[in-house]
Amino acid sequence: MTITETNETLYSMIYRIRKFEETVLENFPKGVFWGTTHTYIGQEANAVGVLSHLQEDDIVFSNHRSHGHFIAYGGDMSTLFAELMGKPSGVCGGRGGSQHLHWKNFYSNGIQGGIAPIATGMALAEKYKNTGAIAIAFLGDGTFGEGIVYETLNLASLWKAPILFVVENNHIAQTTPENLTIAGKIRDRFSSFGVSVVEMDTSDVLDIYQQAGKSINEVRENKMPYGLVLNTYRFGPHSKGDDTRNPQVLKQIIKTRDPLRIQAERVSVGVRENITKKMDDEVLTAYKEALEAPLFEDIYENSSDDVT
Amino acid sequence: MTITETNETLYSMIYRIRKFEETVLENFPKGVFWGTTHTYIGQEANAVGVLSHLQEDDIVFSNHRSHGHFIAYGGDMSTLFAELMGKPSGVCGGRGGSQHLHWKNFYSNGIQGGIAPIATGMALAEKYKNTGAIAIAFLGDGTFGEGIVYETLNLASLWKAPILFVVENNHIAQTTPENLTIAGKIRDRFSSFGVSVVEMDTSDVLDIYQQAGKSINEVRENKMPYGLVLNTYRFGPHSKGDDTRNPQVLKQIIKTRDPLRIQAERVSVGVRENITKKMDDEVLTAYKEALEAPLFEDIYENSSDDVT
Amino acid sequence: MNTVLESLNRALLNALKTDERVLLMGEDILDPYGGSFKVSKGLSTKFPKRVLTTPISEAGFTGLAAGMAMRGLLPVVEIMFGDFVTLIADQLINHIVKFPWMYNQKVTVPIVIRAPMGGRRGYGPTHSQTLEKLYLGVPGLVVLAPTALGNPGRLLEVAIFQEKRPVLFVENKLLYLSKLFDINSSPDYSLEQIVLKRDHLEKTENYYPYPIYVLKIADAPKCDLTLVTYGYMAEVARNAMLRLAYESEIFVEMIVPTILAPYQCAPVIRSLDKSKRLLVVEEGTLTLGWGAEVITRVVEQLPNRLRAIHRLASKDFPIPASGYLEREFLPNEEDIVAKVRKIMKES
Amino acid sequence: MNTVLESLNRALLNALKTDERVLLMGEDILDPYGGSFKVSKGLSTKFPKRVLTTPISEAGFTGLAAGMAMRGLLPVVEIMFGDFVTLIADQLINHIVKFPWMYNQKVTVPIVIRAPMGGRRGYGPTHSQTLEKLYLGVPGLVVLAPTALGNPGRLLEVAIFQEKRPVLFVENKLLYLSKLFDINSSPDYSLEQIVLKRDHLEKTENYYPYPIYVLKIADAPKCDLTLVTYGYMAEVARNAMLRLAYESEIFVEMIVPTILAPYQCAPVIRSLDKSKRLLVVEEGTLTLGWGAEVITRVVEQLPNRLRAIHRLASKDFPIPASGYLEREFLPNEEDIVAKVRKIMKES
Ligand SMILES: Cc1ncc(C[n+]2csc(CCOP(=O)(O)OP(=O)(O)O)c2C)c(N)n1
Ligand SMILES: Cc1ncc(C[n+]2csc(CCOP(=O)(O)OP(=O)(O)O)c2C)c(N)n1
Ligand SMILES: [Mg+2]
Ligand SMILES: [Mg+2]
Repeated sequence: MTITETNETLYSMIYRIRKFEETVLENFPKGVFWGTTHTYIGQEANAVGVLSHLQEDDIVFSNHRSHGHFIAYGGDMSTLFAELMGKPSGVCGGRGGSQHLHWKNFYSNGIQGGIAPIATGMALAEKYKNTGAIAIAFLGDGTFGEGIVYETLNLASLWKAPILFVVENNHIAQTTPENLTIAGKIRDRFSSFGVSVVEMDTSDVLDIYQQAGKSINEVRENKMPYGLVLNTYRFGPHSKGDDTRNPQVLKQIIKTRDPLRIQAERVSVGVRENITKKMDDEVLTAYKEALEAPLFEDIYENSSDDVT
Repeated sequence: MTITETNETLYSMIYRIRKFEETVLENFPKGVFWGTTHTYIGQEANAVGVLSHLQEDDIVFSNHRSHGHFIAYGGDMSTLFAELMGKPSGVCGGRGGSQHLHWKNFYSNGIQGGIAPIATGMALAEKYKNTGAIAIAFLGDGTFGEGIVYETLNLASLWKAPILFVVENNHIAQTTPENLTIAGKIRDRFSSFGVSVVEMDTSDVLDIYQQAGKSINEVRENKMPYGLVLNTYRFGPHSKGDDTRNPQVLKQIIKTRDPLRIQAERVSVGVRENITKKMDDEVLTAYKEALEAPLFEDIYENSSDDVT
Repeated sequence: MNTVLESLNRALLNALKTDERVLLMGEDILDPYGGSFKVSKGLSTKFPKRVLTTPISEAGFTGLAAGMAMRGLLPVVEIMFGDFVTLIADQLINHIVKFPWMYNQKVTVPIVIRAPMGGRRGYGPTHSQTLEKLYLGVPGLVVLAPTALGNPGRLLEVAIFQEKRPVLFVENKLLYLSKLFDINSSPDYSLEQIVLKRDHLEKTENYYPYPIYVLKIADAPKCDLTLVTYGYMAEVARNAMLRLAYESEIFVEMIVPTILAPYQCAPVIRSLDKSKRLLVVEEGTLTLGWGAEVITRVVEQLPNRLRAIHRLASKDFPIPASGYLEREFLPNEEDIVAKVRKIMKES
Repeated sequence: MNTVLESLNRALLNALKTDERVLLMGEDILDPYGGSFKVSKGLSTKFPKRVLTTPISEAGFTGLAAGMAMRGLLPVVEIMFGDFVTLIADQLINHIVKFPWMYNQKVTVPIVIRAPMGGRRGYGPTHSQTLEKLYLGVPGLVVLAPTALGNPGRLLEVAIFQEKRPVLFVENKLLYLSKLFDINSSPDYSLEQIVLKRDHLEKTENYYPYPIYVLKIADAPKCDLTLVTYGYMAEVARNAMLRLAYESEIFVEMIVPTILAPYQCAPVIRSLDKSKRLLVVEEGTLTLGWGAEVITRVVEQLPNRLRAIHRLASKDFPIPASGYLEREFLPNEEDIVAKVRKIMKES
């Protein structure tokens, strides 16, 4: 890929995720979706920058804020919409919902921290099988409250699991700011288990793309765990309408740290317009397709036996 | 206390614990004790050095290897023997056994790591009540595999709990050497949570006594958590007859790292003989007292209702 | 006081007000958010030092609260979603409930652990469970569940101030919004409140402060079936009772304990004397749920005197996110009505 | 093969030998120690790369093994003492058992978690429990328990190689030393082995590979009582049966499943047809133990046809360290004999 192509691809991926999430938030009040959702707006550069380096067999383990990871992994938006709608055509047939996805080598679960050892075990299995595949696990800052994360860092380090732990430190956990949940530094917690870690504070996808490329290479070559701490910002509410942060401060952050705007500058206006149009279309089409897909009600008539 | 007195006191405490544990191991094969036991031989300088600084209301939370801690805390040997014998006169009326003790402000439990948050909560309660009391928790190296330890370090640091975490790193967990259970350094794990830590590698009780005095003072004055990592050696088996280490290497270690021998050099031969005699007597008397105390069988005749 | 939520919120406020030893702890419980389900709303503003928002460390802060409880404080812990009580299993089972007994009754651990359980909100497999059954057989633990038939806030205050044993206080997400039942404006029903004697093992007090409610159709001419349930399912079953009475002239007597464990089955046995038919309804998954022990205790005493013994519970599967599937998997009003009709037909 | 321990040890050896996907994991399982109860003895010497000693991180290595299982390996995890299964509750309940179903059957998690349970060794409150009851009602989990009446090693191999669902494999510390039962040298008994059809929900195979054993007194003239139990308690009950027959002419039929959950109660119901008296015996604490669900399933089908329904289990307390107290709290041979005599007298 040329630099221009790379820039355009990165831009379109960010745009795609942004548009997907906006569509989710926009339509939630209409009652088309079930349960709740955690959108990725503001953090797109992380998923896009990191997951652009994936190889076919690589594993991704995501958390509650998984849409961006799923789409950047290459997941189909229509089945994701359908999953949020609780439809049979959803990624997991409507069983999982927003937080519980699985497709190909992508997995997510809604329990903070618990995914860490699972992803590490997967990485070790691939190493054992000699497939060359590695694993990537996404963890939020708040999730570093959970003890299982440290059991995992210890095990991953001792047993040299080929896994990249990507920390998306958006400085908040639900409504709780980082200073009330993290003593010391997340970075140091990696080193204290003998795991090398790089920390970045950027919303520039190109920076992340480049560093992630290096980190993933290291994991692949050295077959060892690494950490990548990405300081980032969540632009929207934790789930829906539950943002307790100062809107002024948030506005200021969005001004300087919007990954979409930052990457837009690297793409010519014309191409940008094309991308925008194309992505808008794709998202809309996916949404409509999901909306029109049959409901469980259409399939089963008062029979619960077949469901299980 | 004069320096001589201090030295004599420290020596007699070490001797006392040593003698107690030897009596346990010696008599175990006779079938007088129940269950299992984890003796403290070789590590006596830790308990003695640290707990000599306790004030009346201070809290001690110990683990499976608790006899030394209990005796250094001031616990009665006869009731401890009785507890190991499963007698009504035991520390916990025979309910707890070796790993589950409570007397005054001393507590222990046999689940690795789980005591850490409890001890921290106790420390915080005392701070909240403004009693000036602090807590001391003993943890082994192997116990740093447990995630709860890290949840606790984070909470203790965030909420400024007045607690001293004493790590007795004897470089082995049951039969597993440190290098198979600890990635990185235990010391760094404290710092990564913003908890100041001091590490020592000595079996000299005076060194430990002095550093522990400082550490405990810091906890008391600054009302914050601190760590004290004591590198040490377990001379005997993990519990009974399950030592898989190279006896030659162990012998060499015992030669250079015996806290009893090290401290003996600071006590005149005459005094030492007195102490030895006195402690031998005390331990033997305690053992006999426990042995002669009534059994449950003597108290209840086929009635289980009263037991509960 | 209008809803269960308001009643609980007010009880916490009251507890904080009346006793300095009371502390609240949990994730995201500070104002303005006030906790995921708003049970703590307004409290941190009034008591900033005693309402502590925690890192995401369920085991850690539960253990920490237990330590506080052992040193004279009265901590109330919130587990944000009841699904996460799995994370406190070791603290609860191998530490908290063991301490009093194994330390020869020399300590108490007066902790209250609140946990919002339940589905019907489409939150999916890890945020919709009713997991208290994991803990109902744990010796030394008291498990309570408020009901809109009684006074949820009062129950919580009793748990905080009167109960010396550790308490798991099970709330239900949909119950939060239920209106407190008012017998005066509900002429269709008659309500009885039973207070039981303690069993002989606990010698200190004579009565359990945990009432058991018996709801009947007013002036019911007979008693066809004894329905035992708790929490939010009692709200669902209450509607089913009415339909059964009006549509099918089937008269159900509903027993709703506020204490789930230790089990108290005397009122159930009393009611079965008349009805001879038992149906236990719960939102948790069927196998080895609360109802299994209720039924077992009943039949140990009445091995051959009942005409029908049944359970209605969630299917033995994870709880799906999809609304349609979730409705299929959890017991609802229609299921209760159908089940009772079927029982009446067959027995 | 002589003891249960040897049988299990040999099965692990065989599993490692025959399939490269098999990995063992647990605390202190390397030679020369070979694990706290020696089930792994000799294995790490032969398969140093596939027998992994772990840090003290029960949740961590169980999750890790689950990840391996999801990617094609066949990990067998040892929880050093079954008491520590509390620490894996979240991995088991909110991760491992949920994955297959919530991911729409696109994954399997063929993990086997071995856990030595049980008391009578004076280890005290945190090292003597029988905690499988916590997990018997967890959807998606298979709970197995070997019995000396059958082939423990074979059961373990089936769990490793044939069972696609996650398995909790419950061992008992005293059972390890029990000799495998040999009907040829036990003329007092007659033994039947039942293999059940799978229920309709699981379509892939037709039979559960988990036999249920029925032990009777040879040539018993009648069947007075059906005793249902598993694991080590079956050894204890086997002796009680003999005493009851010889001393009191009471003939007990004992049913011993190797699968505890999902529950399979058909053989129990069949036996009750004759005996009309049911006693469930288990070492776990009484309330909401395995037996509660057995009894419930039985009486749902036979609400009024039994003369007696009883349980014998540990007292609802922590397990004391003291030998005397422990004996008082756990069910033993004498308790079974006395209980059965009492039941026979009263019903
Ligand atoms: C074990 C557990 N505890 C609590 C929650 C509820 N919860 C969901 S997301 C969240 C905040 C997570 O914060 P962070 O890890 O920083 O990720 P972010 O939401 O900021 O992306 C919380 C508390 C959970 N899902 N799992
Ligand atoms: C949660 C838990 N897992 C495992 C054990 C079994 N066990 C008891 S002591 C021990 C080793 C502890 O090692 P360490 O912490 O280094 O203390 P040491 O024995 O060396 O004093 C183990 C594995 C336990 N008691 N609790
Ligand atoms: Mg965050
Ligand atoms: Mg050690």
